Amino acid sequence: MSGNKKEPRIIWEKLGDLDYRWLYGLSIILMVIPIIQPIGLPTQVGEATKGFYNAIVNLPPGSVVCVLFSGSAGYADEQEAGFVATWKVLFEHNLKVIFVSTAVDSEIILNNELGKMVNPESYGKKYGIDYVRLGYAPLDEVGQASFAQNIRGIFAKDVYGTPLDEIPLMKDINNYQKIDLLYFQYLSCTDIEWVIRQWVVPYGTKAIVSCTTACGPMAAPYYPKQIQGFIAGSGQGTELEILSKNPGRGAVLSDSKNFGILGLLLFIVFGNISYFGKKFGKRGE
Amino acid sequence: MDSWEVLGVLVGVFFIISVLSMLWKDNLYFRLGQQAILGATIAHTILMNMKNVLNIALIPISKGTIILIVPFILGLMIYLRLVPKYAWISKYTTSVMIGVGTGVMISGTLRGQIIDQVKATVVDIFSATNTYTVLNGVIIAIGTVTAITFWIFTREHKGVLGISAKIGRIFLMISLGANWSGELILYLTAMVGRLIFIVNIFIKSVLLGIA
Amino acid sequence: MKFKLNIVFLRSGTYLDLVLLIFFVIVSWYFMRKAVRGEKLPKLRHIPAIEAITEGVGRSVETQKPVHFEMGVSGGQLYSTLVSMTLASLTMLRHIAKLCAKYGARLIVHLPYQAESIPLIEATVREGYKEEGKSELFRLDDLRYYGQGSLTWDQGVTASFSQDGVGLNLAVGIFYSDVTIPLEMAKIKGGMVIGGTGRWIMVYAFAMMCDYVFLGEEIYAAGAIVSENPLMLSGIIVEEWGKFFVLVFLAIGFILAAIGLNVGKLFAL
Amino acid sequence: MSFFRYQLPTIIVTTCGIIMLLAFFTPFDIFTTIKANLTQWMVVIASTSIWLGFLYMCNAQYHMLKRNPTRSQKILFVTPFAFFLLFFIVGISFPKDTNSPQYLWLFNNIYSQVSMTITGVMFFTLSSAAYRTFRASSIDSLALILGGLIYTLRLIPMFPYFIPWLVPVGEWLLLVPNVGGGRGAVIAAALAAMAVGLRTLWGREVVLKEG
Repeated sequence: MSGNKKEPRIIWEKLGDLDYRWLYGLSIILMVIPIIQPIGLPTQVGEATKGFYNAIVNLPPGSVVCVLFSGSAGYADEQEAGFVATWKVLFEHNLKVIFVSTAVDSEIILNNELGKMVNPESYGKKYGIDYVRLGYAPLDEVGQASFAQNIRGIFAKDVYGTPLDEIPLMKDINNYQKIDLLYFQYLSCTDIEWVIRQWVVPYGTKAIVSCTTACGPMAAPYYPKQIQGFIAGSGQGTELEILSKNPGRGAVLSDSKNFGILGLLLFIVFGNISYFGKKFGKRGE
Repeated sequence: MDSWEVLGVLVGVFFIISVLSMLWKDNLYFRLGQQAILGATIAHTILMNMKNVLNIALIPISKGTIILIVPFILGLMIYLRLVPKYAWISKYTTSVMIGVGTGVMISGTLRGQIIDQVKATVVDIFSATNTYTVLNGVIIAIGTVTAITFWIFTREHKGVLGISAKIGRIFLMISLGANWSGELILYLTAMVGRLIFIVNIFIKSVLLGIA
Repeated sequence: MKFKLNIVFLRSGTYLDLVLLIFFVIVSWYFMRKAVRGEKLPKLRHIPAIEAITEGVGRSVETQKPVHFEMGVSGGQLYSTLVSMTLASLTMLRHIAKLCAKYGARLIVHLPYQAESIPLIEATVREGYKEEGKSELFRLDDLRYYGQGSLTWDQGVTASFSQDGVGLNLAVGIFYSDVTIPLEMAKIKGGMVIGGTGRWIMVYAFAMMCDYVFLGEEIYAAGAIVSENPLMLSGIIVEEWGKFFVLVFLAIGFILAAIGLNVGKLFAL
Repeated sequence: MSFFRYQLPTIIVTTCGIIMLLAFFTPFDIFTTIKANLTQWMVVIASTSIWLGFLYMCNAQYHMLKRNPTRSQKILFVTPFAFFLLFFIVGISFPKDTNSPQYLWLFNNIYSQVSMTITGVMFFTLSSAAYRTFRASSIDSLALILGGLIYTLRLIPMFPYFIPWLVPVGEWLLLVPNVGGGRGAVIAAALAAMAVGLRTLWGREVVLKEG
């Protein structure tokens, strides 16, 4: 009889003490299934994404948009859907775009994606007239403050070494006054305050931001009063893809995420069954 | 795909699997990948920083901004750490940095992390427009105050302080859970991204030749 | 109602900051003076993680595995708003170096990418060994550098765990997402894990992965406690007064708002 | 000698800190200019000192080989230097330096891939930590699970579609209790940082005292 009593307890203990590699393996398998066989679960477009999209499309043609880009190699999957869709929208709507990289990896990512994923030439855009790349500067809060006041103080030349005065697009632009919309992409959640403090509050510049999923909640309180819209992570990047009718890689990501989390949920249930099993098992003795 | 692209994919997959293999157990393949990345990253870091030195120090110095020679020399002084007899000289450099850092820290912290947070707590309640938002504001205020009391060190957590600290702990735990989930989803996306790369690019395009 | 104050030698919008700073300076001065005179300071609440560090070092000696110390891949920030955290983490490093010297455990320090902070870190470790009179135990090659970015740092630390084993893993400092891998790997490899950071957004990792945790601000208090220096301890009393001040400040804010003043503008002074 | 070794560094810390504070509090241009210069200096110093890390890496590698001179260790010893040279030489020898297609090939296929994989691996570490800790054993852990799971499910696209109330509840948890607890934590940490900062400016920070 005692054997019967002991047996369930061993199961409880096992359930709560499984090798983590089972969890890792199960998660990987679950993530791979939708990649091989896409399922196409539906996505709803949120308010903040609509605001983001409208802020761009409502600008009169020829308006100047400044893109402060801090893409990071480690977060490329999270960011790519969002910024690629945004750049496409920018070029589709005949806006003038100034690209600035604010993190070490960003310049390289910009170099890579602008041309491959989004090719300005295919939209009929010319470098120097419709868009310009200023290069990399570590624009933290202090940097952004001085950038807003005097662009040439930080970038005397563009990324190819041409002085800004010789670039048609940059001729009249040297500070916040000529920038109609600021698009800030950032990594650290509190960086959104830089835009609020250095652009929106002092100059009333219109701003949209994109960040990682984790930073979404920190951006939410600023919408719609201070910022016109925001995209948090690949989830909302997918929403923008749908909204702007530029399908990208966001959809597959969403499917695979749906499945990938299931393994963890199952294991958390295991853990709790084991915990309560042990607890009540002891009580029963 | 041209041959360079194919090679790129192969190299990428080699390193991705090397990193993932560390989850299975320690092995030579993982170590090899790790050592390769160590060299590559240090080279990348050095290249980016050398560019910085060139652009913001050496070129301006050569053009007449002589003052920038001071930080350049301060930077070189760091290397005296390697000479035991003069190691203390490197302290000058760190002293300048810590001095500047502390100044920046104090001026930034006062407003951003103390005054503004207190302000937001008050304003959240009194700028609220309906009962629901007022209630939310009150909950935030309770959370803030009780969480602060959790970090009181000079009194034992008993009585009113004990209850307050306990409530604070619950708020803090919810906050920790929420932070966990935000990051979890971010990492999940990254993992899915790599798997998409392996399945769609490596297996389908390179191995099976499907466009 | 409008609040307008014009003081010629002060930037507008910094008045409240100055009040707060002056308050801090006075309180700091008062308690530091008390500490220098050797007057008794209030007793501090118990933080379990501090004793756990000693226990962990003991365990490392028993199992003949090294102690690992991390301050974060970006933990050597000297000229940012996080400099205080770097200093707190150095205090902890000095403590662990002393303990390791005392009990004869090997200490491996995983350096942050900021090369400018290395002299300070090396000096701290050396000083810890020197204080215990065992300078000869210090090994320069146990300060390990990995370059910038969590990609190399996380792998490097994990490889160190595998190669040398891990008895105790102490992680105190400025952490971004880089910390989750070392904490979990140390745990999987059977080491004891203790740690904490002042960056609230990352505290969850410590709370979930550590055996003992310094929750948020506790790293500063712990740093002061382990230094056993009255001047450092007086800092905790200063914090405590700061908390009191903040609570009063909050109460005043509520009262002013309740009688109908525009608190948003008042706080912007 | 002792003055240069001990007192002068402290004086430098205090002076630099006070200058930064004056630049923050006073409207005089001179301090703002000094502050701007000092801030630029920091970047120069940091960039100049970057080779120091490389030297420490070499030292650690060398000793690792000396302690364990096996064949596999020899391969592991050579790998980082080989990759260092590869990145470094490619990074400086083509036109456009680190923006050359050759360097970008290396960067994208090695650096970026590993970087993203490491981010992905964090998903697994967070998962196993959650499996271990998400057990409803006390009110604290229940709060942790609640904060964690509800928001996680809200962020996964599928769940809000089937369970619509996840969206408002998830956002509420995040914007109300999370903000409350988080705000308390930020204020408390800021106060502690202030205490350390002032002690540093006062020249009383213990870790800065050694030589």
